Amino acid sequence: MSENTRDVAFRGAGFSPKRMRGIGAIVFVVLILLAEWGTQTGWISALTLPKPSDVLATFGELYNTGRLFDHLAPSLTRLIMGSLIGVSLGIAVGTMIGLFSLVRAGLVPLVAAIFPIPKIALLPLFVIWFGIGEGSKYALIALGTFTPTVVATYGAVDNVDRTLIRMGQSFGLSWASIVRKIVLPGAMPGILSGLRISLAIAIILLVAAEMLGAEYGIGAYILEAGSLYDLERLFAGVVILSLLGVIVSAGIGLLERRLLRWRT
Amino acid sequence: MSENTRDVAFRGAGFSPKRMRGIGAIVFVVLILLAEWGTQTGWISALTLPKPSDVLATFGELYNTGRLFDHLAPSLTRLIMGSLIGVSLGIAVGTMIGLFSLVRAGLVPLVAAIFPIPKIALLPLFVIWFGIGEGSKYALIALGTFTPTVVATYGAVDNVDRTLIRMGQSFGLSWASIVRKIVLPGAMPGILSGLRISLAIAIILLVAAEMLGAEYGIGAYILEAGSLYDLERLFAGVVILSLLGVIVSAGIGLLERRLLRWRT
Amino acid sequence: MELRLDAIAHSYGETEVLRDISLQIPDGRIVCIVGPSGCGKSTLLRLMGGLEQASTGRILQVGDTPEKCLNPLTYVFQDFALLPWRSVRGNISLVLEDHALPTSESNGIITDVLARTRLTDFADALPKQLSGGMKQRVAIARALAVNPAVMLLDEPLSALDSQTRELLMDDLVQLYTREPFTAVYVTHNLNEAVRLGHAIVVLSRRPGRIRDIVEIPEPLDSRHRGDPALEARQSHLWDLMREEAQAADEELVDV
Amino acid sequence: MELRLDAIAHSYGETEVLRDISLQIPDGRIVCIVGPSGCGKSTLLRLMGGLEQASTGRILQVGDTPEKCLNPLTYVFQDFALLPWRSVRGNISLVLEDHALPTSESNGIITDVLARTRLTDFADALPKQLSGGMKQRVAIARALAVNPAVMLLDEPLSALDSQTRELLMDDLVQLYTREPFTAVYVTHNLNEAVRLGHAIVVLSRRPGRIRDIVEIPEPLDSRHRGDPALEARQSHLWDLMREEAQAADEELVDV
Amino acid sequence: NRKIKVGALRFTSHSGSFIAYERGYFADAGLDVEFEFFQAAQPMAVAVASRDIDYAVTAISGGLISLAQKGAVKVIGGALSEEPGIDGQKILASDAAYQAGLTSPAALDGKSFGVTQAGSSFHYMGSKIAAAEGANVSFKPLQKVGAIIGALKSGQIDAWSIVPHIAKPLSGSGAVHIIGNVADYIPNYQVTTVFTSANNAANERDMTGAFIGAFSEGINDYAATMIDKTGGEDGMNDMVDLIHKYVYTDRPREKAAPSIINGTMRLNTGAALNLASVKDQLDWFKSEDLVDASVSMEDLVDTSYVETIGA
Ligand SMILES: Nc1ncnc2c1ncn2[C@@H]1O[C@H](COP(=O)(O)OP(=O)(O)OP(=O)(O)O)[C@@H](O)[C@H]1O
Ligand SMILES: Nc1ncnc2c1ncn2[C@@H]1O[C@H](COP(=O)(O)OP(=O)(O)OP(=O)(O)O)[C@@H](O)[C@H]1O
Ligand SMILES: [Mg+2]
Ligand SMILES: [Mg+2]
Repeated sequence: MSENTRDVAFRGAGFSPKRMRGIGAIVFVVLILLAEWGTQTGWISALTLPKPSDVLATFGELYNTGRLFDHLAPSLTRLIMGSLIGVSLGIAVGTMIGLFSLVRAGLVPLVAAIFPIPKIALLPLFVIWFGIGEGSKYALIALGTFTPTVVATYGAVDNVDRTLIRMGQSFGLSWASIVRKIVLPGAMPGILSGLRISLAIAIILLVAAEMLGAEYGIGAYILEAGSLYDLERLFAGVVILSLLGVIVSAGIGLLERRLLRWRT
Repeated sequence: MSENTRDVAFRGAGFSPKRMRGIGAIVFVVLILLAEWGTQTGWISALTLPKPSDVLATFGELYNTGRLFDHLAPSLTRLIMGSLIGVSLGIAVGTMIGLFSLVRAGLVPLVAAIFPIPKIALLPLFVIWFGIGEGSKYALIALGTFTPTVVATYGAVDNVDRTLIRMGQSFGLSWASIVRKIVLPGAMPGILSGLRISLAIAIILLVAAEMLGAEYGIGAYILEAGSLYDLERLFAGVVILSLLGVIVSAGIGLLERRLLRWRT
Repeated sequence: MELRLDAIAHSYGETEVLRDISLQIPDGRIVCIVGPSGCGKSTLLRLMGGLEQASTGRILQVGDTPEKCLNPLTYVFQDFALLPWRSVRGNISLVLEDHALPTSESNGIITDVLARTRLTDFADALPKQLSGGMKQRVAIARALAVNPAVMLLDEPLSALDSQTRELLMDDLVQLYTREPFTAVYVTHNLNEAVRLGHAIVVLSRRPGRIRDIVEIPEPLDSRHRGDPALEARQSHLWDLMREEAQAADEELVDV
Repeated sequence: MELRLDAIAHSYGETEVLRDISLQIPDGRIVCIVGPSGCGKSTLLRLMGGLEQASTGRILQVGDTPEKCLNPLTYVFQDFALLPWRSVRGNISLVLEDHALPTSESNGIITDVLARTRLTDFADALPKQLSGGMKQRVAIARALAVNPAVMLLDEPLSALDSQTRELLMDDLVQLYTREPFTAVYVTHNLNEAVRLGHAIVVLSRRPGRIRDIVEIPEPLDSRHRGDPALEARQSHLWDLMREEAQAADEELVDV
Repeated sequence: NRKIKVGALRFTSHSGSFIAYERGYFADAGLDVEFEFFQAAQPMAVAVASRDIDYAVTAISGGLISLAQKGAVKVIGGALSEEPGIDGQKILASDAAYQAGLTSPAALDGKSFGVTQAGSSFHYMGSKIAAAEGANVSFKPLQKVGAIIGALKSGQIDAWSIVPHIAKPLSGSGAVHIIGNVADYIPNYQVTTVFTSANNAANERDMTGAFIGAFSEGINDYAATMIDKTGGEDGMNDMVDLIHKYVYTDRPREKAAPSIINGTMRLNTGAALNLASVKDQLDWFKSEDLVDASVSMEDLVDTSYVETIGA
């Protein structure tokens, strides 16, 4: 055995994402500065992008005149009411589908057929069905959040650990107890991650909903800005929606951390 | 010990969904018959719902005059081109995010901010950026499919079993081999189920895309029907989109069964 | 109470899993069931507890259930089957809640079973904070809480590492010694079988039939690790099963 | 080739996992490492194979690697780590593909290792079709394919049922007897340790330190189930560890 | 007083209702009016059909005719008209097309023309102009006025037609050129009409009559002040103030005034309805297969409320 001695080489690097704070913010700042510089120098035409500083100014004006809240309040109400209806119906129907084979056989194809229907296509009908008031806006957002919630919920119910259910049965727990104490809490993680998608869809549908004769609302504001080709306001509105989306998503993250503390 | 003898009672029933074929079809038929009866008797007004038989007639006419294909062909092209661009870019970016911490830190917040922006709000901009030709339609569908694909892809890469990667490293496999032979195949199930969502979104966005100066296309057909309040055509168009969605979803199911035969 | 299996057979569709099983589980004794993988041990246990219905044959419970028995046939599962969102105490109270006991009584039961399984200090821990051995102790405490007539244990120690398994075997022996219970104990592990079983039922490969029943007269608390008599029995059992275990291992799974 | 560990210590952030480990893995011998849960056994093995870097201390490989050795330090993992989308053959060829061997040579290697692990008939099966024991045999075949200088086995039999474990222990002994290899074998199972180890390193609870090294001079192929001498050693080891195992089991996990 | 809902767009062309409301004509007629504002004309027709609103003013579109055929709505009067001598809707060309020779509608052949939707008033105008010039024009549905403006400015469509208060500022920027007047092609074009639900028209004759009466008073005031300038500068300023409460509310008075004044067009006295123009529009919709061929003028119009002209 020749004395041929080496250190063992390290080969386990990489493939483990590390958190790097601040990079995200830097990317945003750089993009915005680039846009500012481009629009200032005319390298980006005024038709293509508004000046970020102008968007900020518009935003400031919106805030100072109090019109921000005139627009935010009805939009948030619509968002909350619509998704409350859609999500709660969706969870109810999804749970039924998860629990009863008959309901599953009857409704799953129906939901699958409704899912890919673009809700904007139905706007004229919604006016007739639900009027031009808040009803049709709630209905549109509710319909949009209903189908993904149903799909997420019954998937979550299907994924509840069968051995836990079997355990419940083996201890003679009643059907209602099993559903309430085992199935629903077990489905909660799946339902919450479905909620994340549903609420993102709700925000997207807000604009469509406010096509239906809304005077106030972020969607209406964006639509008006779009029809006037007022890019500053358009972007201000889009930024608001985007922030709304980020906030909602963070909110669900918080909810998950609270409700699902039991998860490893 | 008194001779108190009983059979052990069965208590393991339920909670295992059974397939019931045909119920779905029955539900559809019943709903359609109900609508037909309601509209025929006037119990449902002509403003609320078209007669299903009239919708069928419209559909037949569309087929017989060959206009069905005039509308389907451009729509399918847009769907395919747009989602091809969006999905392939999305998989590329998603994989990069999954592999490189720096890319992740820089792009994840950006994607999170873009995700909730309603694409319809950006229509006026898309006209400027990509013109009213096919470009803007591809771009809209591409943007709509891009973000969910990115999110699904990097989630899938994150979920690739780390012990498999560690195994690859322990056998001294090159970085490229690990990515190509372990990470990408391992991420495939997640990517495919993301594709399911992306393509559903693509179909939904078709209508929005064809708002932009499209003369032909299912979306354009639906929009025209909507603006003329021609419910028969509106429903015929919606049924086509819904079928398209079901077909695409079945296609992905097939793809999954083929590509993921190795899954238990 | 004792259990009697009378000419039990069971199939899943085309797959015959169990064939002509007649067996008696006497009161106050632990019957171990061993057999190669996939021979139907878990299925047999599910049949005994009423979680599944046998294709043919009858399963009878003979005699009275003990006083205050809330669930005569009670399982302990291989993967613990604890609700991850409930604390140790909550997991135990789960099986009492449907019985409308006075709060003081159910609290008394919980305190008692926690003490018997030495879990008192962990009453408020969540399952994710516990090691595998502790989790199984919680599952055992939960089973004791309903004061079962017969315990049905499906490889209760298989998910544990061998050191913890050793510790839990001692715990089970101790529990039995203090207050004998009736149990059916399914396992792959011959060492567990000879340490814990009054009788060991050896099943053949699928379709499972009874190949042999080995009685071990020594009382549980006088059996020890490395006792040559036990070792001899274990080797005998292994000789009985070795070939079938190998064949079972090399079978391709149809998926 | 042999491995030398020189005053190894390792911490994850605040958690000190290993402390002052100096150890030698002699050529051609199997060294078992036992210790209570969470004491750092797997970490130590990862350090030896270069998958992780020790906080302090050095790990040296001394001497030449055998001829045609493609990967001197090769792992066998507890959970097999087979690519589920590749057949048995594909899983083995995976580790050869990066080495640009002529096709005939790599085919030769694959055929050889499949034969040595008695898997020839299963070359085209997918992992999902195989039982746990078969999967681990594939993983062993894959490790043999690169002709390692040192095999690093992390509880290779822990995921298997005890009957299959018994069968695979025999297989490992047979492989070693035909062609001795160098190995570090981490396990919880004292029975495995006394059956397969030339030396058994006993670690303390976390932070893991070496408590004792037990040498077993009997050649592997003359050790048998239930051999009283082995049983005595096993009981000795268990006495060494029992308390610590219990303490480790009762530790709450911080999550 | 009877409560009714009136649909309106925040356009100068809807001033008739605003004036009638502000000056109390509705209240005098026993109507308690509540305005419901819309972003586009199309949903207003549907809202009338769904009985969410009682009366509205908008252009005749395919959707309106379709709803009339289903027995849901009726046209009961006229509002905005093209009138020779008053600045009316303009025909626009993009700068690129203009430079390439589209300097008059005569050069429209082979060009693209922006419309919001098939069956919109833009579609009607473009089609009539093209027919008059014998040109073959492709129509690009772009849904929103904003999208059309964007497309026109960037030269992606060649031509469009629009009311003067939008056309003039656009041409001022140089990106777009005015190449003609709609009135030259469609004389006496009845641009917008007053309509209500068929039920109101048939069964609520008193209320509908009262509405039309008060509405025409508002229109008359508007025409007198803004077109015939009977009130002089002051009258006009008062009127602009009144209208500014509803239109361009987000701009200061000074900036809004020119737009309001520029937007002045003829609103028919007494809400008279130009039946000839309506019939021409209906026939065009039928000929384009946008509406069912069986729709009749009787389905669409109830002539019992206002004076009809042109027939
Ligand atoms: N619900 C089921 N449907 C169809 N086949 C089943 C079902 N449950 C079990 N089987 C099949 O029945 C056979 C026996 O299963 P069972 O789980 O009872 O075996 P086992 O002896 O417990 O095996 P192991 O030792 O692996 O736990 C197996 O071949 C299994 O594939
Ligand atoms: N990547 C890591 N980051 C932080 N802590 C870790 C990491 N890996 C392991 N640990 C901690 O280090 C300690 C030792 O872990 P290790 O897996 O080496 O123990 P082990 O002896 O193999 O345990 P077991 O017997 O359960 O396999 C444990 O407390 C574990 O929680
Ligand atoms: Mg089993
Ligand atoms: Mg370990």
